[in-house]
Amino acid sequence: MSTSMEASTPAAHQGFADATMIDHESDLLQISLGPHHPSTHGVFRMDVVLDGERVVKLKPVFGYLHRNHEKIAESTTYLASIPYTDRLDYMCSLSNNWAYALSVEKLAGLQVPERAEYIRVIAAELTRLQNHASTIGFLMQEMGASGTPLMYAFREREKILDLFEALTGSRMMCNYMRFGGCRVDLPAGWLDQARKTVDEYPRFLDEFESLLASNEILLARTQGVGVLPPKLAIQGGVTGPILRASGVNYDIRKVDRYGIYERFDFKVPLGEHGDVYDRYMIRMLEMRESLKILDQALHQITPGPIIDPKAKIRGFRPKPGEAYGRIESPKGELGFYLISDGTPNPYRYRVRPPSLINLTVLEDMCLGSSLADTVVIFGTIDIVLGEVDR
Amino acid sequence: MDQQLKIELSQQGIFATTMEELYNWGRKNSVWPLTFGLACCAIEMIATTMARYDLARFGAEVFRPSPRQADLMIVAGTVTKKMAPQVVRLYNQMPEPKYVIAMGACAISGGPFKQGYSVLKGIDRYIPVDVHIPGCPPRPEALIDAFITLQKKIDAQALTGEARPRHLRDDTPSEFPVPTYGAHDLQPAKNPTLWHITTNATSPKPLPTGTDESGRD
Amino acid sequence: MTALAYNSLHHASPQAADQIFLIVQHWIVSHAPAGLQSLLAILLSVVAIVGGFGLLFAITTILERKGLGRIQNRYGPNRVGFFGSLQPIADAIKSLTKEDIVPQTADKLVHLLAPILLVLAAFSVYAVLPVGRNMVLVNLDAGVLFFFAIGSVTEVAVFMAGWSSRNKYSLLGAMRAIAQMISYEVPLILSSLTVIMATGSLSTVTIVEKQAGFSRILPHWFLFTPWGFAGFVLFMIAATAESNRSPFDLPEGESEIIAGYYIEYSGFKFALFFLGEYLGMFAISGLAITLFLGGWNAPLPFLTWVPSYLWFFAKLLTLIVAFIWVRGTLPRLRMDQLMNFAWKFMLPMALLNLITAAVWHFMPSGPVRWLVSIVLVVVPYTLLGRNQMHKSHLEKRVYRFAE
Amino acid sequence: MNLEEIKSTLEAAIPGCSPQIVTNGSPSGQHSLLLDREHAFVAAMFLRDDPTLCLDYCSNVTGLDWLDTETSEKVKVTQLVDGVEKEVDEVRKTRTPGYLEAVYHLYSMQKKHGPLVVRLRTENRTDSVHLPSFTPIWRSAEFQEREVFDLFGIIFDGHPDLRRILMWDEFEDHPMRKDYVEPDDYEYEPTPHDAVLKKALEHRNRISTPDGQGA
Repeated sequence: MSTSMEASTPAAHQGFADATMIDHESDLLQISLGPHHPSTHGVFRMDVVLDGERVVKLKPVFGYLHRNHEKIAESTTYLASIPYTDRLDYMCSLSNNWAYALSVEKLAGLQVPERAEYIRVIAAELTRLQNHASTIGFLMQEMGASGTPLMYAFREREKILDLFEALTGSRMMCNYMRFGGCRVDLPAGWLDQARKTVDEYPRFLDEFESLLASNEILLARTQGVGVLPPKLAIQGGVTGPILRASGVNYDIRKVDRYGIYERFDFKVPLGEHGDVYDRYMIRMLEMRESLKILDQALHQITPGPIIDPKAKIRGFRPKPGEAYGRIESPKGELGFYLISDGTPNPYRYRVRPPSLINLTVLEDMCLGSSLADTVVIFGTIDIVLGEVDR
Repeated sequence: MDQQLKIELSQQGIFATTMEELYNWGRKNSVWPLTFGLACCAIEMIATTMARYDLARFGAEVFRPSPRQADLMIVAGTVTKKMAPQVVRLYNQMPEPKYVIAMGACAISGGPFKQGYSVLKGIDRYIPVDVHIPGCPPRPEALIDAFITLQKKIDAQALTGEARPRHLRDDTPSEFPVPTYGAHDLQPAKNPTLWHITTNATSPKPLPTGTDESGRD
Repeated sequence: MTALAYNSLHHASPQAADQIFLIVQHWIVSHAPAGLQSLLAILLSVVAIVGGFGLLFAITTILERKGLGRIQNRYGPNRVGFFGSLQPIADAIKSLTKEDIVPQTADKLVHLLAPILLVLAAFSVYAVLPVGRNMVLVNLDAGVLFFFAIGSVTEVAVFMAGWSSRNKYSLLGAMRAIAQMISYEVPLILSSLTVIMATGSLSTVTIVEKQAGFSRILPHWFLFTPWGFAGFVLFMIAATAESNRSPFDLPEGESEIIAGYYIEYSGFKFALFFLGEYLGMFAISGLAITLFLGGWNAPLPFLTWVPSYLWFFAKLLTLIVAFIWVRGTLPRLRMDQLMNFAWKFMLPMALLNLITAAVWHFMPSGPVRWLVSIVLVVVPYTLLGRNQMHKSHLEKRVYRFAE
Repeated sequence: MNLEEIKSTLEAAIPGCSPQIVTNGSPSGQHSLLLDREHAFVAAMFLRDDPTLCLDYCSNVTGLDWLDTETSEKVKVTQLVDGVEKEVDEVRKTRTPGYLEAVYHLYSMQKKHGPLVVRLRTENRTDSVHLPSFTPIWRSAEFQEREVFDLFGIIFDGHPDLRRILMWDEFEDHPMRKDYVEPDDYEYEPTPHDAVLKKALEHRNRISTPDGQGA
């Protein structure tokens, strides 16, 4: 056996921690959280300078999952990019599908049949449910709750993934929506199954909330931690639940009224303090609002065509021009900016990733708090690296 | 020990075992993975450890966050060129015996992201992989299958003779060179002592050429 | 069979079963040459302690994994042996045969010594723990003092591990561990002082003997006094922090500093850390049993025929299950909250508890004594607790909704 | 306020500022405003602070690469051919130099309107690729401008921390440019098809020795 004892040079530690070198000159300790770290949601890295355990400087480092998504999309057809959008924010592939389909529909001026719109809403809200549940589970994991809340959240997630699998054939990478509609119609019995899942979901939420919401350690760890003032949030381009936790009323489902969202009766929960607890609670409340939308949509949906018969799937060539379409994905504003030059491939294909832009204010939220808080604050931003780095 | 004799003995209620078997039995039933996720597959890897699939049944729920205490590296997801040096470094930091599962199309070959500038076309260019498991992403059942395959592989390893595993040989390395960032690509782009193209692919059988591709000079 | 053993076994069974280990020990020792007998007796006891608690460590690891699994709606290990019972053996074989890595820049000697010291210190404290009637290695007059003195060595071991690894995470973990363990040692010792006051002895054996007997069916454990109950709760909280268990597992907080002070340890040394940590947990639970839960005494008068060591281990397992339950349920505290809790809540409560114990001691027995003592415990608890909550403005919130 | 009005307001408010409207042929109808480099920063500041516009939220920043284009047109020219004046077709090639472009999508969170698409153009694609940075106005542009710098090579003047973001620091190319040549590592393709097949063939033609075995 060759010993790695000798061969493990200081350089061998760099990627892991940059941790072998301790600066004896100053009292500050520079450590690198990531790209391999249990709570960075993948391969994210934060260069943190610590004074004791207090963060005095924090610089995010990106790019460890840069998969040249945009370059690939520009060298392939519009249709072939849909599977790639699944892999952007791999927790919520159906929302990504919708955002991309919406942008292409804007670019080419396509109409979507009513049934398809309903299916899209149902799929997107189910996606939001499972994303928020897992996010809260991961957040608890980062607070050190040894996996139990995460297990409970994933138990519910599996039920929703079963629905996705029945609908699209895949658990995670759904590749479901098409320009002007959806790929296939709902399978028989799917609606009943979905209604059952949706009806059972509040029980899980109640259980989750009763286990967590009044836990004193949770309150102490989250309240007043990582406060994001609303001005800074707007300035930093923050969107999604984080923005609303800071008290800014901006939900693209309400602002843009894309799809058929104006038909549904739902409210937008708003926080006041903008701290970690608010961000956690806003997600819990948003799940309840999503259930309301789902309940309405699952009962209103009527039979009909699921795709515009005029929409061309193969040999699709939009007129030259550009379009920017956006939706409220579970993480925030997910936009696609497309430029067509009349060829089958987009000339420019750009993803506006909410995860990346929400990280703009990470340093502001973390400065002055402890290392343990940094991990928790980072957890409430809810990023997925596939989207941050693309 | 003679296999036949052993079966006969066990039929009479005598369980004979050798050091080799005991060692392999211990190793295979206590494979602790590294908490190490890269991309989409990592979510399925997490789902595998969760209540419905429960990888813990095989004694593998102890995900160690430090490579020093881990036995198995599940390369779950796309390895980009920026991440590849770190993956190799983590592998080097693990103590022998160590195993690698390449989970998903990206870890095997770059998968859907292979055309492009920033994705490594397979982690086996830099570190040896024990089990490849295809899928994009592979289902949790597939990961469990890969895990059982690994266990079988460990179980079948002879500890002496020519076929003994890497960590018992003196002439094989347990660490592999870490690539560095270059101006256009990783340097080197592969580990030539480790990565061999199978004869099938190098065979002069022409690829279906549509046009006379002269290519660039 | 010697006459001694024969006679003992012929006695009424409760005595014989209770003293079986002593009888066996005497029997073995009596066969040894005279000069080696005392040495052999000690060696046998040491082997019994190391073996017994080593086995308990194995049982606890599988119990913890299965227990956590149950809490989390899953099975836990069930492929190796009967319901996964051989899992610890597989883990042991693997750990023993793993490669041992010492980082090049590490302080190699200290790096090697740290886990050894940890395990040695953890084992040493068992010398004064009475695990059954007449079953204590040495009955020191200052047994409790010995326990705390040796127990503090674990802090040195942890710091050695964190410092010698030359890794920033391990250093952070070591700093956290030192701060936490020293802080919680104060309430730990203060809460056990009440028992020492009540019994007037530092000897663990005397303390257990003072808790023998029953008033009707209620045993004379110190747990069933107001100050004893408060002391036990304080002791267990401090013990959780001392043994780095959740929710006080900051020194190895996985989500923050990866594995804390033993991040650079692999193979057998890592297993030693694991062992040392669990042994520390058993030892401190054992002390809690000795001080507050009546040691090896039976909980009910009609159960005294059950061998005493079984009671000790039953109580120990109960406490271990409680540890596992807490771990599966609670999130982790933050460093400053941990410190605040130690110095602003635990310490005043432990000091006040001393007064309560003194009041209890000097008042004539009767309902008034109970009332006064309970008031002395409950009022400061509510006041301090409310003060803590109020200072950090913790509350459930109401949210507004926009249309 | 439509684009024409914004244009005239800008012209009135900032002397010397001459924004142009770039029309968009797609049904989305998202026409955009091209700002000149000198006044872009002030104009952007005005767009944010103007009480009626109040574009306080910069959603999306992206880069675009327009290659040098060659348009050829046939022109009838009268020429002396063999002493006779004749009308002859001549192909005239006009070469338009390419440029890089940064596109900003602005919204208003307060007034809930938008988007206003703002474009900035560099002079050419190689040596003069400087643009003013909008990060001091909208912090959300910070990482996105870094990304545009990384992938397109536009240098944003005034950016507080302009480094590569997605690729490593030692990397020299700008991979999202249209003329970028990616590193060639298509040695082993078990099931090549489409674009990958083309690249694998290119690789094979480039390397005469059996691939992968050497080096």
